[in-house]
Amino acid sequence: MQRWFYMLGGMLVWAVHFVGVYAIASIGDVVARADDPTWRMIGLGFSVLCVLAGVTLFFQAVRRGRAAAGDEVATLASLLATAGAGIATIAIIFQTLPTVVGY
Amino acid sequence: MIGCADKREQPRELTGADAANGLAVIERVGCAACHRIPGVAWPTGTVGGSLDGFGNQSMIAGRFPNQPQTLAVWVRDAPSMAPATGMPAMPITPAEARDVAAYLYTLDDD
Amino acid sequence: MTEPIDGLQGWPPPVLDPAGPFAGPVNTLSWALFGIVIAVFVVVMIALGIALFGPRSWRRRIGGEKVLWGLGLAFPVVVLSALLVWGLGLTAQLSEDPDPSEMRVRVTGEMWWWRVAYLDAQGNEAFQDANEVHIPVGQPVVFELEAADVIHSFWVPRLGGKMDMIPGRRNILRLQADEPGSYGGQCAEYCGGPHALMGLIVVAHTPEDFAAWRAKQAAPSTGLVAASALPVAAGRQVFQASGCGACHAINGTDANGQAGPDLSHVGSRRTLGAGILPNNQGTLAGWISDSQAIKPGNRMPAYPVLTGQQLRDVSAYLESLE
Amino acid sequence: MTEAKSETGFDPELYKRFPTSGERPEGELEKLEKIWCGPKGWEWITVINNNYVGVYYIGAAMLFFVLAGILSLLMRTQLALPLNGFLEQETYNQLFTMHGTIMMFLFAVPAVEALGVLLLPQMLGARDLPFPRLSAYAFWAYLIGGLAFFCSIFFGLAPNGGWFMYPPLTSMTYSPGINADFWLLGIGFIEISAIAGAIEIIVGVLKNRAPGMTLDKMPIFAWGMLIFACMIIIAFPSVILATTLMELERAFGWPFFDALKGGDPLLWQHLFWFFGHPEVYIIFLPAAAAMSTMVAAVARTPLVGYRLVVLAMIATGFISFGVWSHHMFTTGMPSISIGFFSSASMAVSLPAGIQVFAWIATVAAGKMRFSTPGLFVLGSLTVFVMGGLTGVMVAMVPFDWQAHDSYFIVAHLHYVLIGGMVFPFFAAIYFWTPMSSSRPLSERLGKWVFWLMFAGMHIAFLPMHLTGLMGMPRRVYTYLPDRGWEIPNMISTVGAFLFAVGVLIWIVDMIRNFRPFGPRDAGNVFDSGGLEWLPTGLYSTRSIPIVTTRYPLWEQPNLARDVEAGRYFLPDAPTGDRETLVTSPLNAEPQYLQRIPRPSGWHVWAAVFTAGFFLLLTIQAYWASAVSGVLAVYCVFMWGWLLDRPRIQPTVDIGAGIQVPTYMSGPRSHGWWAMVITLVVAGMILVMTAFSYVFLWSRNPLDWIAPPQTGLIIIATMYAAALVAVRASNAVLVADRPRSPQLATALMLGALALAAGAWWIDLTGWWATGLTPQVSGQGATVFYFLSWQGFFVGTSAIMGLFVLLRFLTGQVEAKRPATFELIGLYLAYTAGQGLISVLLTRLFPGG
Repeated sequence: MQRWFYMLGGMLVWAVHFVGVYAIASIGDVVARADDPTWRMIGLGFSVLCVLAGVTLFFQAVRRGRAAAGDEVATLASLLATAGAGIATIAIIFQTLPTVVGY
Repeated sequence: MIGCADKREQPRELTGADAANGLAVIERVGCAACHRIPGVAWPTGTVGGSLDGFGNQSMIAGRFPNQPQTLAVWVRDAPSMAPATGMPAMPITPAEARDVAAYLYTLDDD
Repeated sequence: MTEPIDGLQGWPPPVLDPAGPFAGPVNTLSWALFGIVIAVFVVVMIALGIALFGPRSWRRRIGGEKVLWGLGLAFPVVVLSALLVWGLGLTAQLSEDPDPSEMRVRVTGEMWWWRVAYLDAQGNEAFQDANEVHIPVGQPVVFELEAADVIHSFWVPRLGGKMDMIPGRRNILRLQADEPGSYGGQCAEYCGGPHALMGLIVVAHTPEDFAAWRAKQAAPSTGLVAASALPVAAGRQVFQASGCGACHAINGTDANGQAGPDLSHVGSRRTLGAGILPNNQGTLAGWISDSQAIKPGNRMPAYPVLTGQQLRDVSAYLESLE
Repeated sequence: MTEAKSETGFDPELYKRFPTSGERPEGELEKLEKIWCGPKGWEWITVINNNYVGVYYIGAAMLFFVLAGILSLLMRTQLALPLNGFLEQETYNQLFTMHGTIMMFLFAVPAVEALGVLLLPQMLGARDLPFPRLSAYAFWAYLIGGLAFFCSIFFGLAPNGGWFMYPPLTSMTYSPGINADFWLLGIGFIEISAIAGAIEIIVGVLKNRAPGMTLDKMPIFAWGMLIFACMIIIAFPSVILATTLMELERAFGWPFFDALKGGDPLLWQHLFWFFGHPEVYIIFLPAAAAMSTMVAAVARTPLVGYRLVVLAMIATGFISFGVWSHHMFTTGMPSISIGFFSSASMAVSLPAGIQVFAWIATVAAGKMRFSTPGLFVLGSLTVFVMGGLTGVMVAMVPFDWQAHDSYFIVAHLHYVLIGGMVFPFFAAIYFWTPMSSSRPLSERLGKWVFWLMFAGMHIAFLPMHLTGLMGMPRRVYTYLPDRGWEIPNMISTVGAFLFAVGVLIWIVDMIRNFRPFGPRDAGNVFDSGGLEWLPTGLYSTRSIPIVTTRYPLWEQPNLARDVEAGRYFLPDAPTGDRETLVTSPLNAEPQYLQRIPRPSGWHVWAAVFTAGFFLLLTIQAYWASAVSGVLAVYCVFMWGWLLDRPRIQPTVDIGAGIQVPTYMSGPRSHGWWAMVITLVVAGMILVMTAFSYVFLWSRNPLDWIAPPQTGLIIIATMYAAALVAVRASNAVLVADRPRSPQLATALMLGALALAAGAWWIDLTGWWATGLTPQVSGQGATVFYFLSWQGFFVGTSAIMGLFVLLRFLTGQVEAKRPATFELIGLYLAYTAGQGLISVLLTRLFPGG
């Protein structure tokens, strides 16, 4: 299980972020407006946290990738973890744009 | 009977009338809202009956001899000829009426 | 190609032939997108071509993982980021909140026609019309979009994007026409039965003409006043006797039905049956006597009972309501 | 996480004993053949061997492909001319609904699943998939249900609401006929068979790989199928819920989607598209994985960037769940929320880019052969890229406001689906048919098929982009003249017929290929590197090889010879029964020997009665359907009864003196995995229900009434107690004391009683508040929670009966706790689910 979490870490962060920003905007829409400044700032803050998490995972995976040389499954896992965290971070940044662009 | 006689004696031609333009007029004013008219895909109205094979009919609305001049008047202002008809006067010029008539005469069964 | 009765002309493609500030930027975006995607496609095809037929040295160059990182990942990231920023900015700009001073029209999607209500400054219905929306040029108009039965979608491509009409919701769409003229559209969300025959026209006037038109529409039709002439008066009788007023309203008479389109000024409309038939006494008569043959499934029953005379009278009466 | 070389304690040194030397004993092969003998006479119905079921499955899927294609030809004929009278309006509306539904649900998903069932065992070096009867059941349910669904069109009873069936158009008010119910019926079957297939595939890929086939050496196709199956597990529950809610609204007036009563039509759109968009990738991923396999084979070189491609598929699997609302850009959602989905739609094309360039790089690294599969691979690459690019266009919100629901979208989705699934699938058929029928398809005809389909495809769909920009909405049965729509529509029609000719030629070729006579000795036609090209019999490979590379046939010399000589694992059948090797998920180290069930009628009858149940329900023959339902349950019951068989010798020799157990329970066993996955499905349904509940609340919070004031504590405690009792029951059984069976059974039944009681108190509590399902969105969702929980209590009760009977027949023993464990898992989940729903419905939004 642990190994799977390691491999999918970045993607899981992405999922958390997606659900998070969507939920935050929706709550904002119920109590005020979806793009109400306060709620937008909350969403932005949350996004920043997720980006940081993604970056952290990325570098952690890079480090472990070096150690993993030899064991092929570990190498695969590290590549999935590294590139996964990378792509996830890009996707998270994409999904942060709506909270900042156009206001 | 008269109709038949006429049919034999004078061919149904309207000098200078343009059947093609007649069809355009028919589509523009929407005659098909009441009549099934070959060459008009839609609508296919039911009220006024089908004009399929109209060229061979001896009567207009079963009442008037089917002659070019008569028809040209009828398509434009039917009520003036038959006060009880359901067919209203249509917003077309006499020239357009002649074209329409010309088109209707192209509708033969054979 | 002759001018289609509802003004929805296929060429030039209405999406790429904008007539107002809510369509213009989208048109620009569209062309940019065409350019970009075609460019990208060409790049991919060239890469594939080299991979297939290129000289060995070139093939070796793209035959490794580097190309996945470069062309496969980095290149798209750059292009998409740029596009995304543009798209999001434009989205926000086009969906800005309307200014309270802007004119409001409430359009309700019904199976299978459009109820149009013009709102006064207080937001109350001033008067109703159907299947045609008249607007003044040069100013944004706010469309309050609602649905009476199922989901419909309001789309006038030359003026802007589409917006769904959803039961239980009121969606806001702002459109503006820069030039007088008629702009066609059609219901875009499948709404069952004759969804294909649910057309719509937006007619843009100069502000002066629009003011005049609005004044005229708000009042009972002049046709009524002058309704002493024989066929018209008789037609009015037929209209009442046949109970048309149960579904249709005519301002200035006791006909006040709300189920069907308001007929107060039906004579002045460009089309019948929601943008599908030219509007004249003949087509009116045809529609009244058997609309089912023209638009299968529509909610108006056929009236075969009317005699020719009655049919002509009632159509003359309605035609007179300008 | 450990970097240890071994995952299970199995010593990799043992692999060095293979290939064994010396001759295998006489009659061993004959014994194997006898055990795995093919069907005789009527047995072809009860057959479960994937070599047969897989072929049936693909055949059925292609049948639906052709049928739906014929419908599209009728539609294209109608649209060839403006105001054409070829089809009635109502007929046309039914046709496009059927075309979309059949293509998506009865062709695409089953087709790729079929490919998995047919290929995976061979590719993984397994004798068969772990639950062969389940695949067979899924197939029969799908075939019977699908055909019944299709026949509705001959009676004018076919659904007419479009393949995504938006309410309120599909509500009882606007679709009073049973047409819409037929749609729900058709979907019901594909839901069942898709989930069943997914379970089969996940467990098969993770547990039934040949020894040594680590995650890093797994065939790329297996990776694709694994991710595909996981996506089904996450996505399908949403549509299961949606269809159930719609049927509840139609049948009993629970107003989930009725805006007048506190429902919301958009709830349907959210639920449907949360399934519906991932669906596109669900069918794309296996096809893409097949592409990756075939590209490598036809270019005669290993796939470039194997690990990156795996990553790309995983990333697609995740991100595709963040794009569902890009079908809803015009519903008036707040622009910021729209933005999230627009961004995700952009992000999801990143992995696609990696995929495409991996294929191009592979082609460059090797030397392409322009065989028919090669052509289809290249064709689909081209078409898919075009579809992907228009996908980027419609991901741009302002452009989508114009393109949405126009013919531009029709063009886009056909490019994506034909390029992303249909062409790869045809490539796969041309590529793997020789493996299955030992006879290659005709290259000459194949080239015709490809070029006709390729040309027809572009001629039909390229103009549609323009037609859409010209203002033509989709789903119109006709259009007015004078709009210039005539020309592009006529061209599209011509293209559609060209495409059809291509398919026709393909059909001829297939008939030629499966003719019962003539030579059958194709061998490894495309000289591919995968295990599926080893010489096989109905028992799959003679012995199960050790895999040391990604392309064993290319890189492991003499593999075929040694495998056929039985020099690897399991050259015989030590338990004298159908068996396969179960290995560990990461490193594929041998764990135990799984005994695979033999053919039997129960699963077929179960399928028949399941189908009968839904069908009769649809035509409102309630009593008959109830009977059929009971019979279905009985068949499943009997089927389950035969599974947990007494264990014979505890361990057996699987070759070279390596001993493994013949029985396994707990997290290592395949049954445990299957149950857990099933419960994940149930859990997802619970999550989506919670979403619906909160969503409807957010629509009009003020109309919601306060929950029952009392009972929460007692209900919660009872559910908690049930959880404890279940754990205790399992513990007691494995403790293996004299009275263990009695005590364990008692505890299990006690847990059942507690859960049932808690549910009853909850139900009556709500009833007392005067809230009924029909009055409001709150009532509908709350009572849906209760019904869903009731369903679990009911099934638990059936299992309770099962447990009791096992006990009375003395089949409850510590030596084989599997059945008990699985039922325990199920009961525990039931209690947990009850706990969650009672807390949610009573504490949120609260008084």
